[in-house]
Amino acid sequence: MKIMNMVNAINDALDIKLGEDKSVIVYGEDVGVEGGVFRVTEGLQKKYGAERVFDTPLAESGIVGTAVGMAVAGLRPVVEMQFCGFIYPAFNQIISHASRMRNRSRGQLETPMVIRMPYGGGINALEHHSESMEAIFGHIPGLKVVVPSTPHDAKGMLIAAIESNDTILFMEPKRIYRAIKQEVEEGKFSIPLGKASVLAQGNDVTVVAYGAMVREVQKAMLMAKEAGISVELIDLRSIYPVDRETIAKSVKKTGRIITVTEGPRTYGVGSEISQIAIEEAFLHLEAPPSRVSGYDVIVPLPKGEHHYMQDPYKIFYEIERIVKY
Amino acid sequence: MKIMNMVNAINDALDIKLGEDKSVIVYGEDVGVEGGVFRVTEGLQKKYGAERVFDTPLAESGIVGTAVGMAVAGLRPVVEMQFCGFIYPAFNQIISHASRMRNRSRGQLETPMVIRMPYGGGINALEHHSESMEAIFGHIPGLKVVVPSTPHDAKGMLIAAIESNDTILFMEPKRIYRAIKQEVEEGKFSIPLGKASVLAQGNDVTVVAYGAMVREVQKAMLMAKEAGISVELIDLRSIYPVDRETIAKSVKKTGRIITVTEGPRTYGVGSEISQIAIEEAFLHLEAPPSRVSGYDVIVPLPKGEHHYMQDPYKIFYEIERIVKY
Amino acid sequence: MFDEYNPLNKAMFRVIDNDGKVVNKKWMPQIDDDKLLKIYKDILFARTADLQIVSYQRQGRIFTYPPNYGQEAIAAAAGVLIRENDWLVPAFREMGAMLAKGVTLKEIFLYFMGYEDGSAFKNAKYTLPMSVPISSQLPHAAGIGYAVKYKKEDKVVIGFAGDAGTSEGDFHEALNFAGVWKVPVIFIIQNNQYGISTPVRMQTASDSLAIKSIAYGVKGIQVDGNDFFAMYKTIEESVRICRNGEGPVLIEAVTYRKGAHTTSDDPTKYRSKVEEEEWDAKDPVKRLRAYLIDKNLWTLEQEEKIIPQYKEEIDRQFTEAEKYGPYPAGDIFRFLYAEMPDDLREQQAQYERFLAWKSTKVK
Amino acid sequence: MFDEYNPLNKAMFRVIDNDGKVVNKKWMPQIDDDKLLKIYKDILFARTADLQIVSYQRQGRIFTYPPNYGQEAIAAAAGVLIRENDWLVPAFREMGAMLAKGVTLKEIFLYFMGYEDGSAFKNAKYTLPMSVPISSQLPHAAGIGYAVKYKKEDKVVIGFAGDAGTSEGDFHEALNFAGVWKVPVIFIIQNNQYGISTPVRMQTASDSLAIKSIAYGVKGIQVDGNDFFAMYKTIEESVRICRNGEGPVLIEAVTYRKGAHTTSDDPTKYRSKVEEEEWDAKDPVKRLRAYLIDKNLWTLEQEEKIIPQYKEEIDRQFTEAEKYGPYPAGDIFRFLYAEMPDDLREQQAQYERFLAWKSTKVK
Ligand SMILES: Cc1ncc(C[n+]2csc(CCOP(=O)(O)OP(=O)(O)O)c2C)c(N)n1
Ligand SMILES: Cc1ncc(C[n+]2csc(CCOP(=O)(O)OP(=O)(O)O)c2C)c(N)n1
Ligand SMILES: [Mg+2]
Ligand SMILES: [Mg+2]
Repeated sequence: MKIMNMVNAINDALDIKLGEDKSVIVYGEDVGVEGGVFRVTEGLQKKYGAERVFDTPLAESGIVGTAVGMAVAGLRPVVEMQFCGFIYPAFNQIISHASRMRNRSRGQLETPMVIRMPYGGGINALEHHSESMEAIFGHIPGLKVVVPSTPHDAKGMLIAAIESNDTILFMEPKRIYRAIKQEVEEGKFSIPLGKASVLAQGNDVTVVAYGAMVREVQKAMLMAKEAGISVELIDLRSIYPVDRETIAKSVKKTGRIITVTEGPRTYGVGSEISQIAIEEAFLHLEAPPSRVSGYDVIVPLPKGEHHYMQDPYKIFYEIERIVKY
Repeated sequence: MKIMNMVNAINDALDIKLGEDKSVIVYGEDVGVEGGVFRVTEGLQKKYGAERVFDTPLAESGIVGTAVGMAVAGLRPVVEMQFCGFIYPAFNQIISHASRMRNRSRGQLETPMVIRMPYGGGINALEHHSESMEAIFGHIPGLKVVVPSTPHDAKGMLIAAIESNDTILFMEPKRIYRAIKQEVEEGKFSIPLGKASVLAQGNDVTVVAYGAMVREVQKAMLMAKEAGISVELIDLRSIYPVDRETIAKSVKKTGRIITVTEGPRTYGVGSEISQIAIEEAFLHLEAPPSRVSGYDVIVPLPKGEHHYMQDPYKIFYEIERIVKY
Repeated sequence: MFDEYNPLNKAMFRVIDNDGKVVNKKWMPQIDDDKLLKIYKDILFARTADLQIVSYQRQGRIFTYPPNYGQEAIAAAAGVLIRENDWLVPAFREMGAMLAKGVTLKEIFLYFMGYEDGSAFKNAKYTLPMSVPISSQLPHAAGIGYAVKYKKEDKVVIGFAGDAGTSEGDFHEALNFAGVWKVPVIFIIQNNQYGISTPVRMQTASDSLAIKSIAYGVKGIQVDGNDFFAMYKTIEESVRICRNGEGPVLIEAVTYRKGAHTTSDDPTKYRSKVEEEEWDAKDPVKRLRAYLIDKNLWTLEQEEKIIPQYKEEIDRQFTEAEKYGPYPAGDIFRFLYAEMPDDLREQQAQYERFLAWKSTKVK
Repeated sequence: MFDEYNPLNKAMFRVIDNDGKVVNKKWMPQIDDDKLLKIYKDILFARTADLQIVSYQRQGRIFTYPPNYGQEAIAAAAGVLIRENDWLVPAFREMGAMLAKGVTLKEIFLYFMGYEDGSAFKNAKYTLPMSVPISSQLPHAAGIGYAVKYKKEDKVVIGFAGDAGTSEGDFHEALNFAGVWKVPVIFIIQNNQYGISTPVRMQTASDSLAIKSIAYGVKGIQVDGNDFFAMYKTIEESVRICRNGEGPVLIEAVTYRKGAHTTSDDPTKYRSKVEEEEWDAKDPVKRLRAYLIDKNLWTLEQEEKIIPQYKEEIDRQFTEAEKYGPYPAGDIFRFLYAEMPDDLREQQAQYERFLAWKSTKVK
């Protein structure tokens, strides 16, 4: 065991896979010499050489598009998008190829590739640096979208993502890149993608969250506890596929469910989780499945961001409302 | 009144706005000389000249990006994406600028522009020519997304879209471009964007649909009638914003709601409509809000497309299930 | 050759004239008579198949199809020179090259009949499916080029796009990455004068498409794409350059789409008879045929005899494809993921339950 | 000028040397002494402000900031030549041009303090906000150019991007559209040698960035961006070309980012002291100062006296900006749409209800 933050854990995962598998290639904007703007890839170019860990021209479609080519040709590219807000130029390559080549070729071709990117707000950033648009990626058939919420999960899930033969969008909650430190297993281990994890057992209400929101929910749970409310906390971990089973089991027990997300509300992740709850447990529901989310607005610049973000109070407010419903 | 199909009606709307407003500019791939691959812009270049109706280089980001510039500079560009499946190269311009310039500049700049595109399946097309990805566009703050289901609506809504100072994604259900003929008011009229319309009153279940799905629901309603089920049919018309009021009113009456869409299921439009129903009418619900949608797969090529599409039977199957729930 | 035909000099590389006479001995490629005859027959076969598909489409037996008619020399030359282990990254108008790689006519038929199975290419190694979103395949070619170089394989990559395809951002990014990475990729732009209805002069204000190579520091050349020998020589030389580690290369192959853009298109709306006739005179098959007849390697009689045989063979394969049978429901689900999500499996089960119910309603 | 400095000739256009001596009389622009002095003072002011912002950032008084340090001559020259009714389409490192257009320092401060209000530019006409997604602003410039041409306005558009920005598809599409449309747009690429940590030689294998103009059939030139006179002359000439209907123009302005990429960046990780010193010798302000001193238009004493005055003025505006006050909740909702959707209004109301509740919990 070793104390790590999420940046260390992701770096460790990359290091392990680069070390054991020559087909793993890490590239993107400033990931080489600089080690990434968040230092996630620090030291890897030095260790594995500029042929395996390198900087590219500033062109996201080019990065993802070439990764599709590399993957088809037998490599396992792990590419970085510098920020969530800069993945959009690559959207066509993601939706038209990275997520489809397998289906199109009836399984003859595969694209074992990972697109890593930091996402989410709360770091006082410039415009386009705080977005959480996981819902649109979750809607793309053929793609898997995952989000760790702890250093341990980040390491295990990234190793699983690199070893998967599917195309994985690996979203990193940059707000907690360094905010959480934890003991993380040394050496190689992997965490199966697609499975949620129940972080706290409770009876009154289920709260579903992921990424940086997990910690905010945990803070809200302290208030809830004081108010005598017992919360079951599910860390979704996988945006697509969604772990219906874990959600169903929990909501059948609690009869109430709230999803906490950072992205805009409408057509966001929250409504899908609610839909799953009503599909799986309609007759157990004692309150409407609900959501705490961003509003349908652009993430504000730092001075206004607190109006947009989910703080523990906002989460507790909704917990109380739903429990009293 | 004049008998028109949807292609005629859209052409008429463009003609009227080009005729009365010099700032309206129509462009895109093959919209000029050719009049568009679906002949929607036929005759307009001849009538208004190649300065106002013209072909561009094949580059969607360039098309939408230049439209942002034109709009900011006082024009009202109406650009065409040749198919739903080819809008993705423009995704960055849509999400980063077309939908944001107003907010970014605190209302000092506006982007009165319309992006038109045919969408949806059922026309035996090649890959990428049958997609319905409205949900991802509905999730973009600052954008409005609308879909007509009749020639009359298409004309009135497109005129409203061109006159709006917001950025509008105008999605045209190409499957019914020529399949429905209808009397359409001559001359200029407009239909307010953002309002759903109740196409049939009913008591047992609310069905929400839009675009080409409306007609499929109408067919299913004949089966429902035979089975003694009274369906209230809402044509959503606007994907964003969603007309919560109309949905709320209807579901409070019927206690049951089903959304029928063509796009992939997870994070699709259906779950949002369900969420609205539970937020607005939880205590009235007699069955779980439900959805008939595409599966989480790539729209199959023609020989497999019937496995994917919503046919009246699939809709009726769900109506019966929900009414018997 | 790339120096002599530097795109800045604005000279198009050609070897034979419109009558099949060699006008550029210096660069006439060395090809055995036998081999050349075989090539010609393959081109003839591809053209016959292409024309036949259009007529199948008219009969309602396949859906939309983008004809190769008039452009066959380009894909044919690539097809002859590409090796089994080289990579082919097609757009959608390169039948000759695909057949050469081992894609079967039947697969091509199946694809345009509406079966994804037609893109599985079970006999063609290192061949990507057709790519519909314009130029989006070019970054794949660059990425494959990186993999080839990284693995130190003795392979080249041939990637295709159309003239209008040079306007897309992905053309730019692919060429730029390939240039920076110095990968063994041959980018062939089939400049068939139109992107659907839009003439190439409305795509760009640059002097040529070949000249765009300068923006990426890569070798470029403009070639008469209707001159088989010029295409052959250019690709042969490009392959050599790539194997030498001096790639990538950008080839603008100047040609003409004699047919419609696709079977849904009507070219009379945007181009003139005069123009079409002008280009008829430059038809690639006609020119190669004239060369062969001149060299006494071929006769019109032979051609008249062989075409019906081809037609029969094509028809045989087509009818076989038509018997391919129904599309199993499971096939829309099973190929998306190496590890299929539970939820998708459940969606499939739901669909199967629905089908069972429906079968009780519809007889 | 564009002929003489055709990018194919690989000669960079410059007018003064590193010591401020005129080395290219032929192309020395005519600028009144008074005007020149005013220009120099504006550059000095902008540089002082820029350095000051970096120190405010160190004090935690603003968030991330991308310094202009070392590149000031480029935006300054554009600022002098752009007219009130011309359009400015900035990236994010063009403070001089923005100030010239009427953007206030206070707005710039507000923006980097985290208020969108800093992008409203209430006094600056025809000026777009800074654009963060690299090169995505260039298509806007082309589109504005179309509007200008369509409305037959006597205006030019000046659009900016960085060297790394030339790799994005949007650079390509914007230049290509502008070339086809022949619109009055001046694209200025500030080649400051790096995109964050990535040196320009890793962005592209082309001989220069200016040479990319050939791919679009537009005029192009490589200029010493640290030579104010060369930049002035180039833009002056470009404006003339554009007003003549002969645009667009692509200018590669060769410069160096003396500061960090942004205040979160540490350039020692990727570049050497030696390199930094080399470029110090070419500092644009130093060169213009040397020229002015040489011409007896300026003295070091004057400079020493004026800088503290500037600092004071900058600080005054900064402290004012710091008093800007809280960010009203309603502001996150109200500017998205001309017609605000009901649902969004309801979201705002929900938020206000929550705030009211919260105020009873948190004192
Ligand atoms: C991104 C994208 N936009 C639009 C289309 C629709 N489309 C199909 S082919 C075509 C023209 C392509 O022209 P060109 O690149 O010259 O190739 P050609 O068809 O002439 O072989 C267009 C616009 C598409 N397939 N992909
Ligand atoms: C589309 C996009 N990708 C990545 C980034 C992150 N980023 C911000 S500035 C920058 C480098 C830009 O370099 P250059 O274009 O040379 O401009 P400079 O910063 O040197 O002025 C990068 C990668 C971004 N802003 N937009
Ligand atoms: Mg073409
Ligand atoms: Mg730079």
